[in-house]
Amino acid sequence: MFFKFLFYLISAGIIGLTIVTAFSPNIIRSVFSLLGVMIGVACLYGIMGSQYLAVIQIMIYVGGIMVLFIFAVMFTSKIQDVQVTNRSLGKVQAGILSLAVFLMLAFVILYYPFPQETMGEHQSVERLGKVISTDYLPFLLGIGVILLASLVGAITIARPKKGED
Amino acid sequence: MEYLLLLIPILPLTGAIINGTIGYFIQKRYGGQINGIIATTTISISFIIAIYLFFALLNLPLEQRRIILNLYNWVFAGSLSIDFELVMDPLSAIMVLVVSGVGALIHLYSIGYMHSDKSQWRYFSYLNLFAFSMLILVMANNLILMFVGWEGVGLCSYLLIGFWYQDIDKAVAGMKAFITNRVGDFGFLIGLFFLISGIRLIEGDYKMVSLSFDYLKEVSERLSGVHFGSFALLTIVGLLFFVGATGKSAQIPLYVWLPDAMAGPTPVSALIHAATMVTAGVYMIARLNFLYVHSPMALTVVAVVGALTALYAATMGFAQTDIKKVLAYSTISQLGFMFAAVGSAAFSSGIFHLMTHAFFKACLFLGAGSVIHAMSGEQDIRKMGGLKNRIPITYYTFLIASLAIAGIPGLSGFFSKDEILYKSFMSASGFMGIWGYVVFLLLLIATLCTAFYMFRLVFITFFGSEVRAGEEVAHHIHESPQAMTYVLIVLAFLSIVGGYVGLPEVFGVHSSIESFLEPVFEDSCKVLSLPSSHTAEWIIMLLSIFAAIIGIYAAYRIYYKNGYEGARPIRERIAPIHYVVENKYFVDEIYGFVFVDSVKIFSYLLSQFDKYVIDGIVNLAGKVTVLFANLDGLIDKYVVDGVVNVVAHGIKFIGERMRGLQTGRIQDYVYIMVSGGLLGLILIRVLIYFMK
Amino acid sequence: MMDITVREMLLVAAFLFSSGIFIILTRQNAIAILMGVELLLNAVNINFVAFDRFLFDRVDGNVAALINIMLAAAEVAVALAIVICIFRGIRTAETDRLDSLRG
Amino acid sequence: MYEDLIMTFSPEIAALISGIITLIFFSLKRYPFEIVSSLSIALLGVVLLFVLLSGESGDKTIFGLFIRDNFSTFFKLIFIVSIILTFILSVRAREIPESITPEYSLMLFLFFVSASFMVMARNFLALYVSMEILSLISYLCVSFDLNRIRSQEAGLKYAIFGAVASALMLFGISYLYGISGSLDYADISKSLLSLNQNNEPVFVLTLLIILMIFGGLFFKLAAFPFYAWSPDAYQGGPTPFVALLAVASKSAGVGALIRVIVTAFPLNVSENFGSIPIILGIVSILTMTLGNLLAINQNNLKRLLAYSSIAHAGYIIMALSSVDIIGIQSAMFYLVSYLIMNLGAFYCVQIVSDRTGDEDISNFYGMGSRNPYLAAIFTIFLLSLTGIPPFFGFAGKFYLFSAIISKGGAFYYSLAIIGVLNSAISLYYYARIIKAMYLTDGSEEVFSFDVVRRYVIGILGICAVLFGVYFAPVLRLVERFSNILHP
Amino acid sequence: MEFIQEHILSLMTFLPILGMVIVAFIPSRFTQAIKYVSATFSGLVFLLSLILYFNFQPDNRELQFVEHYVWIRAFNIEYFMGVDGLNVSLVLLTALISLIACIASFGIEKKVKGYFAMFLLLMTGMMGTFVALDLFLFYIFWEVMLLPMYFLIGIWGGPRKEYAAIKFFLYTLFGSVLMLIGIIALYYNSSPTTLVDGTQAAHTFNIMKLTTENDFSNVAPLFGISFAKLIFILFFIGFAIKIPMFPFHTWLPDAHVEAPTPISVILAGILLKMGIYGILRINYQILPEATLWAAPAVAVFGAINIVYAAFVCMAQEDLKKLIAYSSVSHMGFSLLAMSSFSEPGISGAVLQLFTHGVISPMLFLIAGVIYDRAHHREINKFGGLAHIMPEYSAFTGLAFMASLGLPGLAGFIAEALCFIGAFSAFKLLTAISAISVIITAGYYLWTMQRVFLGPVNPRYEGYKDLNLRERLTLYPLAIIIVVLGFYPMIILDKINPSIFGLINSIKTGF
Repeated sequence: MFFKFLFYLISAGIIGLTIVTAFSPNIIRSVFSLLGVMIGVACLYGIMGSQYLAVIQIMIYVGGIMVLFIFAVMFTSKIQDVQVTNRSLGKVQAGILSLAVFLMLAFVILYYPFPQETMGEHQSVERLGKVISTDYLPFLLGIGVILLASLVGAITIARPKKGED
Repeated sequence: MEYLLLLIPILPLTGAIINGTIGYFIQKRYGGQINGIIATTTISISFIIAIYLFFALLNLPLEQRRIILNLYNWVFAGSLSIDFELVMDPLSAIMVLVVSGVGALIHLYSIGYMHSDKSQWRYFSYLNLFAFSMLILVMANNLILMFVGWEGVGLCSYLLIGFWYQDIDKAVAGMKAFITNRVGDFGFLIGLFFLISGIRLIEGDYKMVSLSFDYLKEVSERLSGVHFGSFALLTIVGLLFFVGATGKSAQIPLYVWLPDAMAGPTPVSALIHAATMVTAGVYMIARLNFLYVHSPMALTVVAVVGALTALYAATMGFAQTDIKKVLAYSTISQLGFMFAAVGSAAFSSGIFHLMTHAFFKACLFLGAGSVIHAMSGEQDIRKMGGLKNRIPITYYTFLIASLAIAGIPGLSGFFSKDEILYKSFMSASGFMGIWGYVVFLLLLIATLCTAFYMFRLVFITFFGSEVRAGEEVAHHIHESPQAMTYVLIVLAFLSIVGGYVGLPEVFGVHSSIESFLEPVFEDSCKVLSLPSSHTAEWIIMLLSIFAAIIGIYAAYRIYYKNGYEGARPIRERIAPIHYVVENKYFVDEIYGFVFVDSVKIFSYLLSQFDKYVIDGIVNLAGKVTVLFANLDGLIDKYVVDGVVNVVAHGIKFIGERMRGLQTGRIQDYVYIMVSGGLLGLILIRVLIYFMK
Repeated sequence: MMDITVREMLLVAAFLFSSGIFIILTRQNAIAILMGVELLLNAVNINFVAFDRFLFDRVDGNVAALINIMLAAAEVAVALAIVICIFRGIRTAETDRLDSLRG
Repeated sequence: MYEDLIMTFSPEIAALISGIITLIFFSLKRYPFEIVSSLSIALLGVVLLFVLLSGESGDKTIFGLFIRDNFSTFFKLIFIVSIILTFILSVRAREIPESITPEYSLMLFLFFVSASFMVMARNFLALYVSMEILSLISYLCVSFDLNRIRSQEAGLKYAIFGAVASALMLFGISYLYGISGSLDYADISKSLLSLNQNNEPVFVLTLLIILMIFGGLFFKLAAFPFYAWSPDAYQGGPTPFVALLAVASKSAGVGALIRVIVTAFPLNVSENFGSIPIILGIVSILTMTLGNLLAINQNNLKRLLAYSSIAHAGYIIMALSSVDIIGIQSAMFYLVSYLIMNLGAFYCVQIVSDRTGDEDISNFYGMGSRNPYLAAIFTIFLLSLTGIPPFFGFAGKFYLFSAIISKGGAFYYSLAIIGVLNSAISLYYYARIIKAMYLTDGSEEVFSFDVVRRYVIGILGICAVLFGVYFAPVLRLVERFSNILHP
Repeated sequence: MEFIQEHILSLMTFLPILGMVIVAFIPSRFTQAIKYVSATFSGLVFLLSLILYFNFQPDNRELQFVEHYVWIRAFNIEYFMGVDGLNVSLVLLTALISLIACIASFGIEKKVKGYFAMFLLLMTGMMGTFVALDLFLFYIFWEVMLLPMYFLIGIWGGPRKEYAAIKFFLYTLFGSVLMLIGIIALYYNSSPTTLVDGTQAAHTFNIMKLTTENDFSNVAPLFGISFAKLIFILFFIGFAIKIPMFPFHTWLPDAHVEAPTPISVILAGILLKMGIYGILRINYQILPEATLWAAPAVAVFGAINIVYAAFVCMAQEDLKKLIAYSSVSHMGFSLLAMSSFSEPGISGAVLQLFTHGVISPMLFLIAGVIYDRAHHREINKFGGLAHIMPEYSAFTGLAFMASLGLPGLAGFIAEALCFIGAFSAFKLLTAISAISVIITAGYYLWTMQRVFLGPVNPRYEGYKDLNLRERLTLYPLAIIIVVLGFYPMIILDKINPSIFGLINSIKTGF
């Protein structure tokens, strides 16, 4: 019962913040509300019992990605015109389209005959770790490649060219 | 001996080739006479060979009087096998004699007549070529080969009419002649197709079919049974062939080209448009007698049309003032007589008249030529007069020929024409019924008219006090060179004696030409046996003489004293009629409008259609494209035409529009992606729904 | 905690997903668009985890989510790097000013 | 099992290591690009060796995530060849600054790694991850032309579009996981069969999932409706890499698509849903038509080639819509021909644009007299792309259409007819280039370029003709490597 | 020698390629050398074709000079060439006209090397199309022709050359891609058979095998129409565009008007023949019952071609356009005739291919002669040329007369046979088509009159009559025209037996 209440609370928060993110004319505000959404999602993970994931979510998203966003925003927009750089156009048709998507998904979700809910036991960290280090071992290779590529690439591109500053 | 047959046409051909290739240099080097001499010798030799073969033919027993030369298998396709085969039987013998004989004379005459022309080599090679084609035409032993000659002479007449092509009118006249002939040939071809498919019907698909006359004669009996729809095959074929004949032999309705054909040099008019080519139609019907006799209807049509033409053309002779035009119409009318003859199944008399006509009409034309020559190119009879003493030889020969054509007893024309009248009258009580009398009457009147216009011509031209042309013309009027006068004399002589080969039976002698032609015609004459009555023949003979005399007398009364002017009072009395007649009943104008112009307009419209509709549903598409898409240049604007063009423009247009999708705005791309995905989902769902 | 159903979770995810799309469609600022992408990815992760939790007794979903998060990080890093590079060039991050490529 | 891992992944690992080597080595000391690329090519040769060696050891499945079979080997060969050619193209390419050559070559090596992961994946997560790596690399390389902002713009668009596309795909994957409880192709095909198709939500959801997952792959193939990025990315990106993008990453997409169709949504599934042939058919029609129509009015050759490569993706998908072995073989065959002619075409464009600075068609005016050799070779490639005998492209098209027609039935016949009409339309814009080179008079001054490139396009052109006239060996190759259906 | 006997077809097909290679290696400044080399090769091909033609035994209806090897086993594609009555005359024609056109090309000054290279390539394409008996091979050669033609028109053509060239290219390609579908469909519905080397094959492209061993009547229908009919249509469109048949004919006038004279010669003399040949070879032999089904429609189109084009000719101002339309009209004869399955008809159709293939090149050469001098072809602007250029006028007259079917010249027999054959099946249509006899005479004589007769137009005073090159091209054709007029059996002898076989095969369904 408590969890149910908690869940509703969190999801309400998520939805609200999402709306802010979507409509706020101020980009800083939308970044921060997005931050809130991320935290909310992390909480959902927690509710669903995968704390490890929640932690990771907080660490990477909140600690990494969102910071990156904020940094980028700061970099790309002078403080005074920070509002105007967050225009959004064609809300109506976009609204219709995304509403259509949502409705379709809702239809599917509500009417799809999901199997009988078998509540799994605690998604313990060690279980996750075991799986990763055995079945999904190659992904370590993959992740390595990804990070290498993105780091090198990002640096290469963002690196100031000779002559500039 | 057969190969002499080949020699007859080949000689003129060689002449033609020589003159056609190196003739130009010959003329440059040695003068035009040499060309003339080459041409004349070749044709004369053929004439001599023809005579030799003629006697050879006479020596053969009656039933096997045929010399056949089968050169090679000409066309062989499927079950159709046509040989290149020449034949010499009585009918073609006579034709060959006439063609080569008269031809030779006219070649000779031409040497004199054309002596001053710059391109005699061309003239003589054409003339020889004509002789060649004509000989092929009359010696061919099957329809297709005959058609080769048939078209060949058409070509030559085209070339010769337009001989002085620098004068555009002459060129046009030639074209007119050729195309009118093509109209006839159209009918002829369709007839040929009908004939062949008819033969297919009776012979089945796989039996070899040759179109040789012997073969046709064999199957004609069985063909008479074949019907297409409600028509007997042979009627269709006969009529269609007759259409061809009307084209070639200038009968109603396709006679219009012949008067214009007088644009050619006079000897040409004499040879082609009087003596030989124009009679090809008659020859063809006579040759195909075995087909015609099985279709009385076809024969009747031939006879009636012939008779009509005879009268109609004769009337047009009244109002003409160009000496050659008069003769042209008289030719048409005489051809009408011949068709009336063959139409009333009197093939031999038709051929007989053909022969005599060849003599006297050639004589007349050449006479006219000599007159024109004397008048230094003047052809208008109103400007002539009183030439009788200035050019006596021409005068006398001309007079004789005129008497012959008018049908004065004792001259060739009398016998042949009289026989035609008689046969047509008789045919009335035979297969033709009432039409027989109609034909007879028409012909009788035509006889009268003939006599009238011929002597109108004679009186206006030769009698009267003085020449009505200018002074200088008047005082070098002179008799023609001997090459010409001799020819005139010979022809005049022939037009006197030519008739005696066909004396009517009432004189108690058997017509030698008829008996000579018997092997060709007898079977057909058996098919429809015609009665014969001597009394009737006597009466008709008297009638025709009477008609002729009346005609001449009328002409004498009107024109003898003061020539053309003499007719003024009458003219004024019947002014409107005269006006119509003078303008040849406006037939040329009507034809010109109905056929020539309409065709030109139609084809113009079609070409526009092609350009703007087939090639251009196009321009519409083009405009649309111009409006919307920005296309670079005409070439890209009209990528392809027609429907393709619409498609192409549509494509380019859509392509151009769709570039709008590629706005470069990432949001729009996402729109495409998401909405495309959604729509795709729905679309596919629906599709599957329908497919299940 | 029995009483939370998978459908509710999925609905939340679906909402995030569609609003992510909405953001991507409407925002002009490249960074904002990337934020929309993040929303999409979060929606996905919620799905994975929810399925793991409520339907099957497995951890593959979790692993997927984990990897997605890392990928998202990398992706954002790259994208932002590009954005910055562009910004250096033409002093803007507005996508509708980036129209040198079109048609 | 680890040595198994090493053995199986030896090519990828080799590529990874050699990539890192090049990066470090050349970052420490700058060498001209000739050296870099020749060394890289040598290393790629080693990788090729590994590929062939590991190819000997039969099919292997690793952790149920990847499978290394002949099928994947075939695609690895394609990748390596195209990457080698790309290295040659990149030498002295105007659009690749000398400063970033080490990173660039690293990227190309990683490209190989990720692409081969992609065709080896037999698990959706694996597929997604490898695709993501490939995409990241592509975004980066497209925006590597640091001298022109155009390049980064293209990169950004590509990145955002790709992010959304892959997010969609991932969403689909997540739902797939939801309904089947696994991410492994084989398990999924089993559980999909167990679903009851008459239930509407189930049907819609499965359809949605299939669409979303295909969406991700179509994004790699640049097929409708996921094509929109490619013209901009192609036009903006550095030509050599764009060529690689057009050939190798398309091939990777095709490989993954085939594997998905064959093992995850096998024939009985697609029969069961009746949908996959229809989806692929419709998508192919839209794709090829769209590509051709949009290409017609292009004057920028890179853009034009971009659209044309969209159209070619359409042909390939059309062949795949007959979900059977001939279709797959024909697709693979077509990829080989496409590799040769498309790389050749891009090469020719680049040779000119390196000199003139842009790819506008007007640069080719009078090329027929300015450099007959280049013009002739380019003409060969263009005609081969059009599919006119006796060039390789024709053999490919011929195979594709025979794959369709061999299925028979109105649906496939209409597909084929639309397909051929499209290839006829495509003639129009290819012929425009030929026209520009031969029929339009331009500047008269002679156009010359260095000998290596001359040889390379010469060899490619010879291949385009030779295999057009006698393509039996390629057929044998394809048949040997297409045993995915019967492992 | 027996090597030549063995491989004569391959030699004839690929000698030009060799010539092309040689030409490609001659530096382009030695234009004369290039010209003579190409002339030599076309001459060689012509020589071979003569050998072929006169060693061809008409009486046994078997294929002759067959070359048959497996080419690409995986697809059962064979390298299969051979001649029978259908194509032997066309092979001769191809070689002859190519030689003539090559001589006529000596006047080319611009980019000589490229021109002759393309020309020789074109020769290969044409020859191959006529002798190939494997559908795949046939298609390859068919398409190989397109490109050189495109360049030859597009580079050496007249003012609107690019337009004409791309139009030709697109039209033909649209046709041929549909044909490709047809080919593949036939392949996959053909019954198992053996290749030449005896190996088993599931399907085949071999035209002869498809003819004798296959009956497509039992294949499931598509789009509601029977398979055979669908394939027939696919092929027919492809060929109809080449013929060209109304309403696909609009590429022809443009192509002709823009193309340089030798290319018009090739186009009219050879390319147009491929449509008819293809229909006879593929549609008639492989899909007999569909052919029977379609015959009336084909006949109607033929009649439309004949009459429509003839009328359009009347209104043309451009001499070349007029000739182009006239060849549209004349191809109609073949179309009409062959749709009546009678021996005279089909023999006539094939003979017509040859005769028209001799006459229309002559006409185009003639148009070229005057164009070289006056640099325009406006019929109405000429006049009185007969006086200035008598020899030229004589040839023109001959050609016109031959083209309007004057008996004694080549055209007549063919057209007569066509009509006779057609008439046995379609009375009314044939009668209507026969009107063209009049119209044709009309426009030719009218043209004759406007160009050659009438008063001399001073503008054209002092034009030279034919020069040696033109003589070399015109005399042979003229001689052939006359000879064929009086002895058509040269051709008919060779084609008749196979025609007979073809008819039987259709009548009896296979």
